[in-house]
Amino acid sequence: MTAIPGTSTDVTPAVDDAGKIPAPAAKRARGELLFFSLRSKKFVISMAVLLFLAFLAIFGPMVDSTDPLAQAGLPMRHPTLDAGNWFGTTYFGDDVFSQFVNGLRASFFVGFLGGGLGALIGMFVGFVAGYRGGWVDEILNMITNVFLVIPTLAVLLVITSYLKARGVMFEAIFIGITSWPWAARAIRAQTFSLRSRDFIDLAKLSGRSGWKVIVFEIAPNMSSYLFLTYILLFGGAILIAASLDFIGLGPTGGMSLGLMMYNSVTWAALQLGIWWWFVPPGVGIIALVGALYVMNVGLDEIFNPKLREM
Amino acid sequence: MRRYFGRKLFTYLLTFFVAATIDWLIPRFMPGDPVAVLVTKTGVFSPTQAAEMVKYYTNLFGLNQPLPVQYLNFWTSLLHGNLGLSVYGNGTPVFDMIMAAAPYTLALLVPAILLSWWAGNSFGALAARRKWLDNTVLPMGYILTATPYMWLALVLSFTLSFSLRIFPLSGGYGFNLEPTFTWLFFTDLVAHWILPFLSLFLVMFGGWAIGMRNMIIYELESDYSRYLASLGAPQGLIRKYAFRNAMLPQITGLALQLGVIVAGALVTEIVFSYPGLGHLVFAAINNEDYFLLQGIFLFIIIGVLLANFIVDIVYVLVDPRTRVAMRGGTA
Amino acid sequence: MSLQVSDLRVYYRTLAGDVKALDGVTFSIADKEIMGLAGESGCGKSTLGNSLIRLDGRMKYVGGSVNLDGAEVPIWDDNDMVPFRFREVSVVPQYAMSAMNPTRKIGKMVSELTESRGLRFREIKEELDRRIDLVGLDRDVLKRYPIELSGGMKQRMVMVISTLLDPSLLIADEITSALDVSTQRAVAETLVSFRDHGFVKSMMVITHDISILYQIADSILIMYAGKLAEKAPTGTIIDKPRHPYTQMLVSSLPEVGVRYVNKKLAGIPGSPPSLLDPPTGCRFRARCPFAFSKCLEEPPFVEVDTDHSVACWKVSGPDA
Amino acid sequence: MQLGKTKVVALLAVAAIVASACGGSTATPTAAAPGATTVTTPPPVTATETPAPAVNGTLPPTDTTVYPRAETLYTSGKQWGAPSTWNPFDGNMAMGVVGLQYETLFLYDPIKDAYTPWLASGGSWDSAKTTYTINVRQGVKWSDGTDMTAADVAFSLNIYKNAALGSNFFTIVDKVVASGNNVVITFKGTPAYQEFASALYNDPIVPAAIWTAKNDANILKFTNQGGVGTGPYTYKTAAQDRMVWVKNPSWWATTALSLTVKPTYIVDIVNSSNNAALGELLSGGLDLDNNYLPGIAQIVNGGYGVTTYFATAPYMLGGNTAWLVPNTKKAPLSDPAFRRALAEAINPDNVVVKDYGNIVAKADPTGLLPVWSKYIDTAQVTSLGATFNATKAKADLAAAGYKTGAGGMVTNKDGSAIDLNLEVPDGWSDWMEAENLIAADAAAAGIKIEAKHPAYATVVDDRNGTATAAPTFDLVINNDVQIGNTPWVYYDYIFRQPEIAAGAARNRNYEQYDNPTAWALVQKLDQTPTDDLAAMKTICSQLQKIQLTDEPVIPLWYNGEWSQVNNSVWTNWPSSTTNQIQPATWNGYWQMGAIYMLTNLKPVTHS
Repeated sequence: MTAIPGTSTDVTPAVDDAGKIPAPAAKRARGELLFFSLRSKKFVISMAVLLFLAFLAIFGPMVDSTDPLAQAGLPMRHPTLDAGNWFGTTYFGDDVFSQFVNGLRASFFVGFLGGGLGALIGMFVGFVAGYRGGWVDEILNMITNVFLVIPTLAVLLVITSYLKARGVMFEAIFIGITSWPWAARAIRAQTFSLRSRDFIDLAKLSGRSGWKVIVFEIAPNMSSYLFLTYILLFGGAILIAASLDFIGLGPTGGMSLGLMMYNSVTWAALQLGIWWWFVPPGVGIIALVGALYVMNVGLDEIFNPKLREM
Repeated sequence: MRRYFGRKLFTYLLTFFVAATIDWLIPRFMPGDPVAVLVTKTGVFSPTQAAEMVKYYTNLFGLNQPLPVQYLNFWTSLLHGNLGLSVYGNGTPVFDMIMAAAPYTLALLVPAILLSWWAGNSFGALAARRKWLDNTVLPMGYILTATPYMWLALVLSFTLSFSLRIFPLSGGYGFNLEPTFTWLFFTDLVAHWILPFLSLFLVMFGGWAIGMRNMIIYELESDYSRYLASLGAPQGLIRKYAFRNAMLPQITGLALQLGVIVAGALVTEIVFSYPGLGHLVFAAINNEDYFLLQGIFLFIIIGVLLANFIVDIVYVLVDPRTRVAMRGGTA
Repeated sequence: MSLQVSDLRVYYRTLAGDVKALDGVTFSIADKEIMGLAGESGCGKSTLGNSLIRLDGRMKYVGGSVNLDGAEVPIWDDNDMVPFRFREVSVVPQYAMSAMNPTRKIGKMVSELTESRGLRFREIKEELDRRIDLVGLDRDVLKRYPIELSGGMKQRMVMVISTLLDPSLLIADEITSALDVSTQRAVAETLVSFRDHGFVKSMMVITHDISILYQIADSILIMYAGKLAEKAPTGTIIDKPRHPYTQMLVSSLPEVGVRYVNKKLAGIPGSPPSLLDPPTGCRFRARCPFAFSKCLEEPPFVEVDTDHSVACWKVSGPDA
Repeated sequence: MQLGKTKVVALLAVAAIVASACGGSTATPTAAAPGATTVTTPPPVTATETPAPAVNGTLPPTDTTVYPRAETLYTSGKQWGAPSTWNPFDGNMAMGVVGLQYETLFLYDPIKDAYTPWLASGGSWDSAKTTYTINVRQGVKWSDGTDMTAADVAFSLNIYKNAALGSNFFTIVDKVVASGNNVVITFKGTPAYQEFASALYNDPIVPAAIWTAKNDANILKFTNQGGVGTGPYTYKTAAQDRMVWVKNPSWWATTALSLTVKPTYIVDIVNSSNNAALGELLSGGLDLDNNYLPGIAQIVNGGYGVTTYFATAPYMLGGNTAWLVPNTKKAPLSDPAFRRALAEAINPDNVVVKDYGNIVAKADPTGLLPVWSKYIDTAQVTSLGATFNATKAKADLAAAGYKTGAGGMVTNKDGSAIDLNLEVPDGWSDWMEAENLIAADAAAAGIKIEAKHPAYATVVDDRNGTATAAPTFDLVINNDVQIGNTPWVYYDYIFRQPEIAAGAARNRNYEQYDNPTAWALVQKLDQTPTDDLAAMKTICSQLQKIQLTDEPVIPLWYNGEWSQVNNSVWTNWPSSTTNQIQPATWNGYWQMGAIYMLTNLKPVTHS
């Protein structure tokens, strides 16, 4: 994961003045969002991919209940439609398909939880820093910087070496608490620009507490932005997880796409011609994360009429 | 101006201090006695010999002093560029090991980051609002950013190196060569460099391209663009402005992404067993060499901090608003 | 006749369908005339202003013609419009505060703009400086970034830029809404002085602040729900408006005071109809106290007096 | 113009590596001189037309910076980290320091169980078998041209008096004295024949002239880069990822034994990831790989030109025995009956087949390596040896008073649940797989074993305990005893008494098995002359009886002496059929005959 598509630290959600539709605008606006969503190619396609993968992740393990880590056939079996091993088997004869669907499930989980946690922390820090400003801002910035520069790997190493076993849950939480800095910065910038708007001033004048203002005035006004941020953290978390798994810091036991990749490499799947062990995890991650990124942009265009192509 | 950088510098130093301290804690916090690991690794001695080796290594690594002392030693020796001794390199100064590896990593990272940033941004700007590019090439960008570094790296090495034999499989330079200032050696070096570089470049390129594409669309819709348009200014000028302004968040983005990019370089090196820091980190992890890890991470911390600082300066140079703000203009 | 607009129709494309923001508008502006254009927000006044210089992505030209100094203005064709923009028709946008590229020195931006329109910056620099003096700015604003200017200064700078090529028609869109009273006055007076100096031949001042128009406009055009309601010399509109909507609008204004017409009007209950599928007949019908059967037919915009046109059966109708 | 800028940066960066690589590498300064650069790129292999130089004594160009493929042997497997010391007394010495550079008095061939005089021309016990006389070979030269003398040999053995080396050579030896061309060694009490015999082919002989100065407390700090030895190779260069040896043109054995090592250069590559190593091996970038690589069985049969010692299963020689090591200080593992049942519960064939794909062999119940098979009392094994039999395991447990609890799982006699942890270092992929299979087998017999893989350091801690705390592990897998001249090594490892220093220094008897009789027998074995095979066998048989009944450690499989070779550049590799030689580059293997691998190699001639 590199530059995060469409995250700007200084673009404020565009306000669309010209051609405002009068009358029951609110309802119509909602209707319009839905309408646009269905009309946005980016959104529809990415949504389709995500739903498909989610479907696999949820029902796959139910349908094919073979233990991903148990011999389920001859070793290094080619993909065949008969006799279960649709995606073939690994070096040890474990069923690749069940590894894939279980791994997919784990990846979704990591993204969902890790991304969510990251978003929460990022929002908290971002809001407080951006709204309060002053020394609070300074300190929070410092903390953010520390988190930005510390090789999180180091911290992970220390923690993992204490845990006799670590699960996907642990990985997700860890990623959550280390992946928020950029989000915090972006949200801080947004909050900053919103802080000076009239309606915020009004809210302040009406004597609402800082929290109330943040929760009821600021957050709703950048809800779309926050959602996009979450999507990006979601995708990012999945990629980070893959990297951790790859250097052997992933979950011990259990399955994940990254772990699949890691195993297929330690057992030299490619050199031994077991490509069907190596390819699915990669393609799975690309499809999942790619779809998320595309959706991010699609939604951006939906939320923000100016960006729509007409 | 000076006040601004003064404050930045201060926060950076503070950040460094905190980060370094956390970093120092690594080996001390680790369960497991590194010496025991080393002795066990050394193979079967006679019992008496094992006892000797334990003594030998324990004071070699200075682990026999109380923690506060060790902490002070850490800083003092740090100032002398001494990062302690490596368990994995049984007793080789960590500093030397890092210095041997760092150039490879830098040679991967610096060009990969700068080139991908430049190419990605230019391309993204080009694609924005140009339907055919937007619909043909940009999707590639999404696929690329969504690709795990090591996966792309593995695909490249398997196809181009293992199957087609176009590029060497692994290593920093041919195992049949000794480093010399010769054309032969130089080309060999590049041949080994190209694939790791490519796998980093491609993934990042996609990211920047998409980032820029989305940024610039915001800019093209902004008020100043509209104003120029209504005064009949040609697209060229409008795009020029938009590009320049869309660049700014991308610069920030670069700073924010550095950590992740470094991580990417690490796994890529592992795939090509490219003798850079990533390879070293991997070895250090597998050998529980926390002194080495500590050193490498410290190196990375410093690198990232420096890069951030540079980005800050660049940002000030390209974004007049910050300059004005510093001059205390109305803002 | 400087500007002649006849039966201009411009719609907004939305997914819900076309919003008839400008539904057959006919009027004209004489040389030297400053015409005010007022109405609730969403009545189409901004649309009218924009369509005269640049239709943005979602505006759709449906019909009608625009004629400036005897020349047809091809507002439907973005490229053919280019020669007119800036030189013939120019605009001071409502977003004047953010109209200038934040990362360019103002002077640099102006020069790049003018050069891009095939002019030598050096040749107009002198004039530019004169006008900067005129609006009471410091000449070295050109060496500054927009962020370094106050709201009023930006506003004035934009006005100078927009009128630099002495356009025949200047559209001033909500230019005062963002300013405080005193600055408003200054800005308004500047507009007049521009006309008097002949920087612009005629002017269309779009605002919902009638009191401003009262100071500077020669005539005022009232729009309602995408159609014209009434046009007359300023005095007439203020003192003896004929259209019920105008009357309510004006009466709801103390001599000086409440400026924001678009804020919920005390006087006028209800809200304007949706322009997606506007009702037939008079669009004010629903809110009009005097509405009667005839109002089911569309009232024509007819001259009921010299330079005074109204679209209301009560006024122009047989039983008037 | 930005491109321009970045291009420049790129170039600078590359230049940086060249510079650092040159600076960083320990190439002889002359090597970096632009003078020595009129060399063509190595492959395609043409150099074989000129037979490997040193045969006719011509010096290999010492300033070469490009090694012709046809004259170079690429190996990998010993080096886990950058080569960092060339001190033959440091256990972490670089690949080949002892064997290629420094040599030993004798070679020992475990396959034939025979000693070959090497730096010694001979050696003999006196009639009373109390003093041993080494006849030092004459005409051996150090690579600096000086002669190797009896004084050097005496010095090299006396160096073990240096406490820093912590050797126990002088706990068994009394005096080492040079007289004429001989070195005479006298012992304290009954000589520990077995132990001494291994010293004869393991202790390196170094030049006194150079080492006298180094023989102090800091002897291990001396890295001895490019040192002076007697061996067939000398130091060429080393870098972070490689160790390069170049042929010593004046090697004594060429004249004395008419032996010539064929490769002019040996480049030992530091171990990298499986896929990189396998890739290099398959593509001929690596001639000999001494790592565990997956899928070897099918690669050997896959027509890649890759071969192993045996053409068929188990493909590899047995290199060491992998045991399941129980913590005999913790119940229920403290109960021999339980340990035995455990031994019966596990089916090593699962590991052999499923995990290793038949490249290892199931271990003999005694755990003695094939090279020691003659010491195995087969009759006794058949009568006492535990063999896989889950039902019998269950029965034995019941008989021993263990109850069956929830889910058919065996509980302690007091009915409390049994839940054993089996620890294997995280990332040791083949063992982690084995661990799972073992746990599964045990479960089938009702014994609950949880497969854990914490960090290596944690495993070491749990296994060794600390100076203060006792070891906390339940079960670990271990394979520390390599093949050697005597089963005494094997039994000393298992039965060592008294328990030596806990914590980091513990490196034997991890199971903490406490059996004085066994220990007495081990010492008796040590003091049995190496030629008294009958006596050795009897003692071994008694020790085996203890092993088979008490199962202090549970032998599972023979970890392979991993060795796979590519025949595209060099052929006539060690194999079970043609030349039975140890095919490994690990420490200790050169002097176990692996050196002959280099003299027997044949370059492939492309014509």
